[in-house]
Amino acid sequence: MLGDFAVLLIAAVLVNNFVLVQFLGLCPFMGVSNKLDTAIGMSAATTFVLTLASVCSFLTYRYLLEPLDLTYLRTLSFILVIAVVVQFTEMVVRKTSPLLHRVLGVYLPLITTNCAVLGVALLNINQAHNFMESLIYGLGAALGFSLVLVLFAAMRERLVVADVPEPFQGAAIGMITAGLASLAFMGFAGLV
Amino acid sequence: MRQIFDIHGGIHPPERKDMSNPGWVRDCDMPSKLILPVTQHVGSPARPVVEVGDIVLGGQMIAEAQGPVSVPVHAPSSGTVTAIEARAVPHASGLTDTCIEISLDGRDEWVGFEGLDNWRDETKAALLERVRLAGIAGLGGAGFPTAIKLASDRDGGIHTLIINGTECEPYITADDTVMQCFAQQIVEGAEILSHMVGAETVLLAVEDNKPEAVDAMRQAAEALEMAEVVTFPTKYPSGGEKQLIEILLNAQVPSGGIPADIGVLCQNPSTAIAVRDALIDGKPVTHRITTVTGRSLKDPGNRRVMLGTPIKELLDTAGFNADSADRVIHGGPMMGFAVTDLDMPVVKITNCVLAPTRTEIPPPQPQQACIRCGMCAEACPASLLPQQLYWYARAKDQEQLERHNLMDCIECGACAYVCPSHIPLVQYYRSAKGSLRETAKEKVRSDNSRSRFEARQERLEREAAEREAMRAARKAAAEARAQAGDDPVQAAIERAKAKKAQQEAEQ
Amino acid sequence: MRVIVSSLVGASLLAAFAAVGSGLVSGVYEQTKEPIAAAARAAEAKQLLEIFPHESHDNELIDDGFVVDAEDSLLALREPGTGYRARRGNEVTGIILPATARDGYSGDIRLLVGIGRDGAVAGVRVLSHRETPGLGDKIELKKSDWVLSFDDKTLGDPAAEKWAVIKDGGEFDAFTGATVTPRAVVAAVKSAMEYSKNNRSALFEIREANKS
Amino acid sequence: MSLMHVSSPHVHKPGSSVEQVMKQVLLATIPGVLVLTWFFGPGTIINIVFGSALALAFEAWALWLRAKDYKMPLRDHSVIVTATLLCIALPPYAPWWLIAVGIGVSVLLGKHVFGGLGYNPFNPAMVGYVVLLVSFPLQMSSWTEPRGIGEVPGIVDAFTALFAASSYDAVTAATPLDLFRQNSGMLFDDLMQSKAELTGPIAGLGWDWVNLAFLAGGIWLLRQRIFTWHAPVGMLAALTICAALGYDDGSSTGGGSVLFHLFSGATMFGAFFIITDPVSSAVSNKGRLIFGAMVGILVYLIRVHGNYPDAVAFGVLLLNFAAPLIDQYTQPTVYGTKKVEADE
Amino acid sequence: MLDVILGNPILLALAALVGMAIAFGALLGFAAVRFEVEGNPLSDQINAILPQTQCGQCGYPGCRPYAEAIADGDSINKCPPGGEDTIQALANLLDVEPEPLDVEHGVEAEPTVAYIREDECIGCTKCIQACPVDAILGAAKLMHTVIIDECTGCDLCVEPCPVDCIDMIPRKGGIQHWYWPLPDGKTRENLIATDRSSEQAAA
Amino acid sequence: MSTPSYGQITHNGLWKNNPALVQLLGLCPLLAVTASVVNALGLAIATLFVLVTSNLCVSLIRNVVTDSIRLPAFVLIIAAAVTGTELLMQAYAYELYQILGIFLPLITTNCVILGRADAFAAKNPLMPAVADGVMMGLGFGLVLLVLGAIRELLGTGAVMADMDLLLGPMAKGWALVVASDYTGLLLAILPPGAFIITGLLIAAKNVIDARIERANKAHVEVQTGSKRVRVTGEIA
Ligand SMILES: Cc1cc2nc3c(=O)[nH]c(=O)nc-3n(C[C@H](O)[C@H](O)[C@H](O)COP(=O)(O)O)c2cc1C
Ligand SMILES: Cc1cc2nc3c(=O)[nH]c(=O)nc-3n(C[C@H](O)[C@H](O)[C@H](O)COP(=O)(O)O)c2cc1C
Ligand SMILES: Cc1cc2nc3c(=O)[nH]c(=O)nc-3n(C[C@H](O)[C@H](O)[C@H](O)COP(=O)(O)O)c2cc1C
Ligand SMILES: Cc1cc2nc3c(=O)[nH]c(=O)nc-3n(C[C@H](O)[C@H](O)[C@H](O)CO)c2cc1C
Ligand code: SF4
Ligand code: SF4
Ligand code: SF4
Ligand code: SF4
Ligand code: FES
Repeated sequence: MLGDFAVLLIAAVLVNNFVLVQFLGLCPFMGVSNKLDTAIGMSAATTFVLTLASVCSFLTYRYLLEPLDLTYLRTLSFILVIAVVVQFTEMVVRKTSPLLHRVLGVYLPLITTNCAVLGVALLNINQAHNFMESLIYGLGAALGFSLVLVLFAAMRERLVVADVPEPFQGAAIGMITAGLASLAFMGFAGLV
Repeated sequence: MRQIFDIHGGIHPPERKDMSNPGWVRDCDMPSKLILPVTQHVGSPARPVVEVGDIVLGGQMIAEAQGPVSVPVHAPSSGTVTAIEARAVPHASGLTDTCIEISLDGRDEWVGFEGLDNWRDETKAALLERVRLAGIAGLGGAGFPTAIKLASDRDGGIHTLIINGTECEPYITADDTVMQCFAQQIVEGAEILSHMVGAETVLLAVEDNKPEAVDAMRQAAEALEMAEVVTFPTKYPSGGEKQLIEILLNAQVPSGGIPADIGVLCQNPSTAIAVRDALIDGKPVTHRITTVTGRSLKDPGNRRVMLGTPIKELLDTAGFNADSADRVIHGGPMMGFAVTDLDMPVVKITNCVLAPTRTEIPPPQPQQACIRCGMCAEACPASLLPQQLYWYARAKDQEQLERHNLMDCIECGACAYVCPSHIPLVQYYRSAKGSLRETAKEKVRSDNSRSRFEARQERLEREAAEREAMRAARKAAAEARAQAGDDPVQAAIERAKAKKAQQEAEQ
Repeated sequence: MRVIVSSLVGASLLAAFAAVGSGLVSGVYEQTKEPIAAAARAAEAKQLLEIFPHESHDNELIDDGFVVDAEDSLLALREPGTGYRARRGNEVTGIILPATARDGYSGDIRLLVGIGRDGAVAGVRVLSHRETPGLGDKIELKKSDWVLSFDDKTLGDPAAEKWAVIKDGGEFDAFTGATVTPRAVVAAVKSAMEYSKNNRSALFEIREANKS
Repeated sequence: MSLMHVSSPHVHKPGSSVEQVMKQVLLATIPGVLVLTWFFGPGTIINIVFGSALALAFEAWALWLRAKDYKMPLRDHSVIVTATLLCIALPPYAPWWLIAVGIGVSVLLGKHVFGGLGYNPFNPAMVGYVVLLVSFPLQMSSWTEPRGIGEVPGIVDAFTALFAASSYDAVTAATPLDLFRQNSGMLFDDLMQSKAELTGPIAGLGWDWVNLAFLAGGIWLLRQRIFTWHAPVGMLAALTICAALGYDDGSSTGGGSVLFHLFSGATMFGAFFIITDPVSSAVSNKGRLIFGAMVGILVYLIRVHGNYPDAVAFGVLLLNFAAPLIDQYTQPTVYGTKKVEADE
Repeated sequence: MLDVILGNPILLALAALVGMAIAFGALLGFAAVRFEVEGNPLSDQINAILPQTQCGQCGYPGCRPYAEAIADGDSINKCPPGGEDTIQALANLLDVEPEPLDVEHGVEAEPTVAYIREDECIGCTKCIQACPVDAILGAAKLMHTVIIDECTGCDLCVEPCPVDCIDMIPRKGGIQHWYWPLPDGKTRENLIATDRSSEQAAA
Repeated sequence: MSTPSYGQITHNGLWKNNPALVQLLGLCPLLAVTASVVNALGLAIATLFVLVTSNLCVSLIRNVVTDSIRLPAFVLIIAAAVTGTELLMQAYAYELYQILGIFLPLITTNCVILGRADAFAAKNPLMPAVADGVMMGLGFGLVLLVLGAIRELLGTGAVMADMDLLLGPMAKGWALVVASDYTGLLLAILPPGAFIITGLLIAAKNVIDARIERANKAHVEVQTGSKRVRVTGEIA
């Protein structure tokens, strides 16, 4: 049992990394990775929201949509749940940690539109996860996101001084770096 | 034998010390004029106390210390003050600074000195004052006012005095020479110094590549019981005081601290002699022993030089061939700076003037990108990561520079020496350190401005409120008078007061 | 007080949007319900129809499924799967069996194996696999027509020991540099054939009652 | 006389230059390349020559595009090291276009988009290698059989293989790691006996000698102080520990013996030539120890559980990605900071 | 009623989502009031970065107003006394891309201090009123002096002076303030080997 | 904020402020579904449709919503539009629907859409909002198509294979085989390839922009220091 959860977690963090393998959550990945500190803040926020959203949407699906036979409304209701969770988090963060709030700036509301969040909710349904699995999967997805975000941010701090050719400066070199990282993550294929 | 310890890193550049023939000193010819900068030390400039046209004697104070961290300047010979103006001074910047120019009369007349017969009977304060008045600033290269150093008393006091005869830089043999020729004076000076700070141990530290100096010091040290000569393997930069302390005592000066924090005082042999001369003979610092060396010279060697002698004249006495050199270095090849104007004078910190040929010290190679090979980190005596410091210096990332302890870099140049990419690393660090210091200063400044600005805003508001209150009061008084009641003025004032109090409360 | 007002305003506005949104969506849903169901069926039936084209039978393959449980080691299924029957009139003309090759280069290869009444392979299709793109993935019909080489093979022709890749002395081609994958698929198809032979009566002679 | 205004130090260690460092690395590959040639024929040497020429051309082109001086960087030999290391990792007798794509990717995508020498966060040779591996798995797994000099293809064959369209199919054979990876249900010892390719003294015919030769070259580099011991020792130690823990007396599902892991595939080559790439690895010694150890662990995990037969390249790229973060947390204790911490 | 809803899929969908929406809307409405924040503490952090020259070149009367404007989203490139360094620091704090200084607000210049030529000063006190940090000493009809350590170099006192006796002189300079510049690759000695163009320029 | 002209809107959407290449929004679908032209086209159409619908609706209601429920409300609108699109695609292009997988519902969270709703539609009248939706959608779709074409070509040596999935049987023969005997550069259609090729596209755009800028380097005179204010007010 515990072993299964571990496998699910490793699969979500490394083998099927949300960002580099599954292409989810790329916008914040590219947008909030210029500074290590910010990336760490964003990671924390996303981990919180992602795990919570994964569980909430599971509950909505299992106890509301399925019984009423309204599964076609899943996108609509998930996004509603997520938007509310995020908005609520945002308000709380703004009150309790203004710097984190300004630093995350546009990105806290954008966590709503971080497809990783809706993605994890939908994938939970697609893969027929139960409650615990949804929780673990959400957590794994978030940890995978956080891991690569933090690594990427540290790397971008280093790239700041690199003598990158003009046209590649900024987003382009970020994309290419992410590509090479994604190439490296292909090595995990088949691990679980 | 005392146990010695190793330091991290270090390098072994070719020494080339034989060239200047250690152990022999000659007097430098008397120059026609002297140029004496008012700042030859770390700290605030000395203030000239002579005027153009004044006639001065050797040993006469011509500029007085100004502020606590400062030392006076004395005339090294007799002559006339011919200018007090900005001249090129020995400084890495190559900039000019206030100097006093003295045209020598060649008679070399001196003021009389009054030594102390029994310095042991004096108070420490009196001794310190003498050291200060003698214009002594560290002669080992840093030029920090010695009196301040001797006065700084930390918890626990000073237990060990180290006389730093390491002289680990290539080429330089000034200290070697001083130790061979004036070993006895050094030990006397050490005795005085240890008396002043209350040290129980005196370590005379000499690198093992100076056997004659070791012998001379051993002999002289027999006169002082608490003194011991310690030798240790040659390696650059063992002579850095922090490194030396680790080698001798296996202790580290805390980051950002000074040796006194761990009960150690470190002085150059020449400084010790200067202290001795100041107390026993009453003589100020007016001359020093300087190594003049390099293949561009026909006759290199150690000279006893008057402070203020233009470097050009010093070089010329050693047979300088200007065509073969494309730089002249003040100090050693590792830490010295390139001289941009040969008219700049010899000062208290000038332990060496190096005039290499172009082939001897070739011009710097073009800089390549850092390949992060880590050789610099292997060489760094402070266990820093020079390649990261370099990276962040280029990025101007002050946060990371502080995190990577830039300020603990001693600018020894070991990293740049080994760097296969020929990166002028030390210049990056000096620049980054400069801007770090400046940022800190600006921070203080701007915090001050902010509070003053805000105080002023507050004051203006308060004044405006007061004016408003006054106006209201006058108006109320007028009204009251119009209504004609009893003692309307008093009532109006009461009302105004109440209003003002309320307004102040609101603020 | 402000809390209540704010809450009420929020609630009612959001509710209004939710009402409009869900109303519209369920309207569309009602309209597209049937086309979607049809499309989904068609998609599912497509692969089955590739194995047994329309002409060969008169039933709806997709409605004629039966459960194959995971016990049998020949099919090597990880969980119960669905097989299908093609029939003309009352006669079963062919079956489609699910099978899994567990010894592919990376992970399971899930197959559908169609077997005719005559005991010959009617067609093999790969449902899912994780073989290396560019090497093992040539078992997909989209990438190469290698899977068609099974067509019309029976357990006797080629002989049992020839049901192997050429490198192992059999008669099936392998891809250059990738022998493992075809080896696994050949073995899995062979096992499925054997399964079909062993259970021939149950698979091909079924009364109306057992259907579905 | 013009006086220079330069910062100290004024002297520089004689003979210390990037060019010198790179030359020594090239020299150190010689034993390994010779052993490869002994077992596989001149394919590798031809790859290296062809690859280096291409690499110089690509580098010059990239520098020209970027309006940089191209003389100095071409002379620093770093691109030849990249090409050599990539070509050693490629199967001998690879077709010319495979080498061209690999070198192009290494030099342009691995190195120059990031700014050239010293700025690339990923190991260029390994970028090239992995791109080839995922793009052309067929060509990349076509190693010839190690047969020993005399039986291997000759120079002419090698050139034919390079430029003729067909790859050198006739003699390709799975490498020991391939066979290990595909081992279905054989005990480890039986596996090691089962195929001619696997019956070398330690870990497969030829491969143990190849690894020993690279080990020798690596130790020479270590003695030349081109790098410190931390990364290689970290990697080999981690691999050893993992293999020892995972070894279950050679059952069919076990992880293979310690010696097998140490002396097969690219272990020694990776430990001494790849993970020691200064540019893309961690900077501090502590960091390099961690870097190496993590690569070792990943190599083991991917070899035993992953989809790819060998994993040095992936392990290195993954750790390249992690290196900047490792650097953030592995600063050495600076002079004078130890005491202070102890006090607090 | 319930039957009708349960029986009609469209109504059911409506009801379900509206129910959720009501609950969530209420929650958010509640939170909006409960977690309301006044002011923006971030402006303090921004203000700490601004140089406090109080010169008004940014278009705001002083540094704090500009700090507040930045916290509200104004662009970060309007402070000439701070120059590139301040922009960089702000960009770091706010994690935005640094932009070049907006020259419409002025250009970065050496820091200066005011110097009153005392023999020309008529003691009109106008400069005292103009100084944002009270750095000028003096009383009516008496000669005024600038406290150099307090002067921010804003030059606000220059214009009001009726006799033009105030000069702005460089604050830094001399060996006390000097430090090595970063090697820039421009001089031959610090040539960056990989720069073709600069080598040609030097040649 | 004044309403921009249609020319500006077009230039913004297609080039200057291109959602994919400049704003770096909507990256997930951009990278995930562009392994072939047909997938790219399918997603491009779906996104365009949703973008226009949502901009339209948001612009309509822009004066009604309060701040606290602004985001949930917008998101609801978008989600409704997406679900509608999803259902339609399911009904009429089922196979493509299956290929696009969860990236179809994920259009909901495509940051471009919410981004435009929030940044433009919520502040502008109906027609400009719709125009913005069209142009942003086209700009996004264009990048999708270019990326799809490049990746398909590099990866397989052909473009526009399987167009029938979207456009029906008539598109069956549209596949354009450029190099028949081609060992596909598989990297191009794998995840890393998506990142790298997008990076190269962005770089290419930068090169073009730099060219354009150099070409019309019209010198605008700016008056330095013209925006200064007095800090200490009027001097008496
Ligand atoms: C800015 C500065 C402040 C110093 N303050 C003190 C001090 O307060 N007390 C003291 O004994 N030495 C002080 N020193 C002197 C150092 O301890 C040291 O002896 C001097 O810098 C020369 O050493 P070096 O040549 O190794 O740099 C100071 C030096 C500097 C540069
Ligand atoms: C790298 C380095 C090497 C040094 N070498 C010597 C040396 O050989 N002899 C010496 O007296 N001071 C040397 N110093 C200066 C000492 O650290 C220290 O400042 C000096 O011994 C203090 O003595 P003073 O105040 O009498 O000059 C060196 C400093 C550094 C940073
Ligand atoms: C990265 C990589 C992926 C591979 N993928 C497969 C695969 O999917 N299917 C397969 O049969 N062989 C695959 N192989 C090849 C096997 O490792 C082995 O070399 C091959 O099956 C030996 O077959 P041969 O006898 O045809 O040369 C792959 C090899 C490598 C290096
Ligand atoms: C010890 C050592 C190992 C190296 N290993 C590699 C390597 O694995 N891959 C590579 O492309 N370059 C390698 N290089 C060469 C060089 O560092 C490389 O070209 C740079 O990464 C390019 O910026 C190595 C150089 C040295 C000194
Ligand atoms: S020695 Fe030079 S090239 Fe090597 S890491 Fe240090 S700075 Fe970089
Ligand atoms: S100059 Fe600084 S960084 Fe370089 S070796 Fe010396 S102490 Fe270390
Ligand atoms: S421009 Fe002047 S007033 Fe404005 S922030 Fe900068 S220093 Fe302060
Ligand atoms: S003295 Fe003049 S320049 Fe200095 S702060 Fe006051 S007003 Fe500004
Ligand atoms: S599209 Fe996925 S996070 Fe923006």
